[in-house]
Amino acid sequence: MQIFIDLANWLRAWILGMGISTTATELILTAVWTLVVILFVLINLIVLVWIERKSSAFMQQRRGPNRLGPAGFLQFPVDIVKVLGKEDITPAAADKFIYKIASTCAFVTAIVAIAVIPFGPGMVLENLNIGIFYFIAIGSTATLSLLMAGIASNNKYSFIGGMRTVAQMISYEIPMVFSLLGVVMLAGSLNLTDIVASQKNMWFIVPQCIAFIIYFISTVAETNRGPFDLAEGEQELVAGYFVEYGGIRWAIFMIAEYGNLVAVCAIATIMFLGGWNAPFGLTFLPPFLWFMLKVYCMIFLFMWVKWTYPRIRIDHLMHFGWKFLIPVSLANIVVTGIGIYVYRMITG
Amino acid sequence: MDKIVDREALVGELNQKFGNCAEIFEDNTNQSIKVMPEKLVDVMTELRDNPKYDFKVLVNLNSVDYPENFTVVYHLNSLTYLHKATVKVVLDKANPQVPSITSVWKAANVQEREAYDLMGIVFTGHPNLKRILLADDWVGHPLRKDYNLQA
Amino acid sequence: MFGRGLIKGLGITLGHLFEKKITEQYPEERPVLPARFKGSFTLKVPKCIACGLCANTCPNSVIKIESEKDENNKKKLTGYKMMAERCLYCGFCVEACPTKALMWNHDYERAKFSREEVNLDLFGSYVPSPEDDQPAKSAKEDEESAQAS
Amino acid sequence: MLKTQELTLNLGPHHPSTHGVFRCVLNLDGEYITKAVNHTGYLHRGLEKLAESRTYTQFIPYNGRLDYCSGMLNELTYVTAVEKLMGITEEIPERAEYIRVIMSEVQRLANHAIYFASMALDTAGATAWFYGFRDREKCLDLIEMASGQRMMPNYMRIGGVSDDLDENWFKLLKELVDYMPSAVDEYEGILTGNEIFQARTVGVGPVSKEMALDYGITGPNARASGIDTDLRRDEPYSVYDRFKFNVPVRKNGDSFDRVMIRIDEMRESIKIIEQAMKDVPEGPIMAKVPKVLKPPVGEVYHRIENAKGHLGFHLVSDGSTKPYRNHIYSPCFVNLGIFPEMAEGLHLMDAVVALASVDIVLGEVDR
Repeated sequence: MQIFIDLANWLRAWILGMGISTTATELILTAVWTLVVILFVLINLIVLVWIERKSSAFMQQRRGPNRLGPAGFLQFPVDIVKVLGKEDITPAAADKFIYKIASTCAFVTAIVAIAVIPFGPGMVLENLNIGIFYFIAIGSTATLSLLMAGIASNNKYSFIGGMRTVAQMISYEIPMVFSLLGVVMLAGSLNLTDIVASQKNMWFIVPQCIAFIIYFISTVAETNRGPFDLAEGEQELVAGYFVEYGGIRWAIFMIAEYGNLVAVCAIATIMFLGGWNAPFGLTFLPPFLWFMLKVYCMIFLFMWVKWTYPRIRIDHLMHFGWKFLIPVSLANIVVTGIGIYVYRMITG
Repeated sequence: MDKIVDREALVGELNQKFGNCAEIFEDNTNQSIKVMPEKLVDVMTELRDNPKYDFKVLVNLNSVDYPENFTVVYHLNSLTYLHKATVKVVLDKANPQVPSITSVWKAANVQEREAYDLMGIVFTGHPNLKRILLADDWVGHPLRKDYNLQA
Repeated sequence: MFGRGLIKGLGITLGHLFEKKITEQYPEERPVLPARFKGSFTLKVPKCIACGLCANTCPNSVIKIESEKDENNKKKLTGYKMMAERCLYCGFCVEACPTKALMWNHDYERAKFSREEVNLDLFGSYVPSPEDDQPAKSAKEDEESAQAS
Repeated sequence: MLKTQELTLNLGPHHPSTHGVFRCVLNLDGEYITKAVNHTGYLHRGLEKLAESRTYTQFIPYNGRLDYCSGMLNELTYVTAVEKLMGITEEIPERAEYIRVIMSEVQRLANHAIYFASMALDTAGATAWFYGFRDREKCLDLIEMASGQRMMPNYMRIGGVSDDLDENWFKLLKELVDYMPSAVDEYEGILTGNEIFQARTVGVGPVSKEMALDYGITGPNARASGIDTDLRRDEPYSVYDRFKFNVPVRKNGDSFDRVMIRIDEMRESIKIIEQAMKDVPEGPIMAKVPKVLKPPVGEVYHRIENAKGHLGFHLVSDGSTKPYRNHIYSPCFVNLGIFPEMAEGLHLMDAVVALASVDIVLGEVDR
């Protein structure tokens, strides 16, 4: 299904036909596509939140949202309308400027990471040569916005939450990057489209299954989801870094969290699950849908883990990250390197 | 029904050890002994540590505002012999003071604070004798019979 | 082996994912209440002999009874108010009632916007119904025994 | 050299994991607690003073407000205390005694289910929380059927119980008893068998045997520390001496043992109910007690094995219809006394777990 590509070509031809220069056309097109991607992420959120609520409810033998729309599908949009109507409270002792921009920063980093993700062949906003590198770099800045929120709130609970976030996210970034490195070595490229293309015959989850598990664990920690949601720490820190936030600012944090979730799941799909490649030659579904299906399977895995496990303790978390995940991911890189060398020797 | 410690022997031994400090207290439970407040800590330590009695547990600490006196009641229980004893300390109505037994059982800590809070009995030597249930600026001790109920 | 408990937990949650849900769709689905359920009170005014046992037995003095004596020197109920805001719902009043005039009903939706609205005026809100009009058979004996005690 | 400073954190009174309105002032060094100070009393309703102006019977419904997770057990404590004071313990009809035992064990199941649930929630296992509450609801349904209310049943009476139970009720009880073991297995599967949960609780907030005796810890918490005590076995009240059950005892006294003791106790409670429901005799459910209770002058201290520890009532009677003094020995209040020492040196996350594992209910702490 090349409908998106066709649509882009048609749009380009139409704008060019109006007598606008090629550069300007490309600019307009990029703006349009950016908007489309943002909209896509936001619409995705509706599905995502719905799945989260429904799956958690079903696991807990509840019904979940069921009032608005079919099977409660419209609960999230209505909730957003509700939080928009709430009073925007800024604590008197807060660092007002940082307090206000923190939630926006979190949102921006979550959205910007989507830019390099190819949703299908050619369906990418910016086909960067260093796509995966860009994703990692953007992902790291998410830490900052959470720290900003934690410290600017001027609340002891959010302060502790902010500090925890930094410790946790910095520690888990390293195994995450290392686990992706194995795939990059196999594919021989940092470009996400190339990586997907090189998985035509075999998904990288097969040779890199350890890396996949490491990636999964460290991204759970990166996105602050259970059982690694120490930064929120519902039980001891009340809500962690966003304890003082309310109304739409709080909702933006939530949206950012889900946006991050989409981004890391998309990356997992691209790096390990063969991107838009159909498994076993089942090509009756268009590549785009295969891609989304895999992403949602990943997201369900995240949710399943979150709603089953209790929260891990912070010192265990750090020990696990530094003493287990990083050595294992390093070993994985070494083994991958040796494997590639041996493979080349055999195949000549 | 309840196993009760041999009171005569207990009182005799206590009196021998610490000088005239305990006597049998007659009530319907038949398990009470009355102890002089001055010797309370010694008696309690003895009751806890003497292997013959082995009262390892302070079961309950209560204070009662009788018309003629305040009585602090300590219920003791032994886990090995499963026998019981009640130690009563009778206090002056005007100046209810009794030595704290926090040094013997830490369980007494919160219960003595409660008795101080609600009944106004001063436990001398208590590490932190403050109100525990009522607000710090509360006036009076509500469980006393002369406490004015109407606000 | 480390991790067995983790996998077992995942299995349990996945098992419940496809199970029948146990929550009730409350406003549409009404709960099935047991017969002894303590919801609110009903007073069958004709049966009431204004003996005051319910008011006496109440731990929190919730019940206020007003009565007057008629020509036969028999007490007649003229008002029955319940300060339901401080009611414990212990049911001692219903147990004490000698003529079974005071009964529990299954009206559990008692949330109101202000304290005063919670209070019940059982005499004023009484709706006559035909079976109430026959006074209980042993009402007289009960009354006597009540007065004796 | 960086200058560091201790952080004072007010945990509560409205904090999600203080189980009510308990407040604890913590001094934090980083996230490790250097000092903890308890502040209680936010839910103080003066029940002991209230009791002095109520008759003996009128105080029964207030017991449900003490520890609102185990109303039946509180009522049983109170009515047995009054019966002991009046000397009518022997006169209670057999059937009433059996019903009392069944009721208190059903209530214990409900209480331990809610304990498990809140323990799960305090380690952020929200799903296990729902499973605990699901089973608690089943227990409470039975209590509601018998008494008309779920949490404040007002079912026990001085001299018996208020209402009789019919065949249908026992049929439902059988269903519950058949179902509960699988639910307890599920608890073990989802939470206590989970490695993350074990890592969170093993070795957290250990209470040694000596410390537990010193602090007067009772009930399941004492048994977790290795003190072999259970009033149901040691000083059998009601008809507990007729049933065979084990008293689970563990050694370490850490949070994990405190959870596991409850899980083991649930299995024992099921055993007791199974034995009791088999031979419930027919007969009256109330002893012949006068309408107006006037116990003789004197006093009594009676305690039973409540779900949280030994709940005791010290009743002083002056021969009138109202108690002269009604002192409630509350297990939660005394068990909570150990928290400052327990919390010292713990991580903030562990302190929450340790507090949850002690099983406090603020209604009973503050009375």
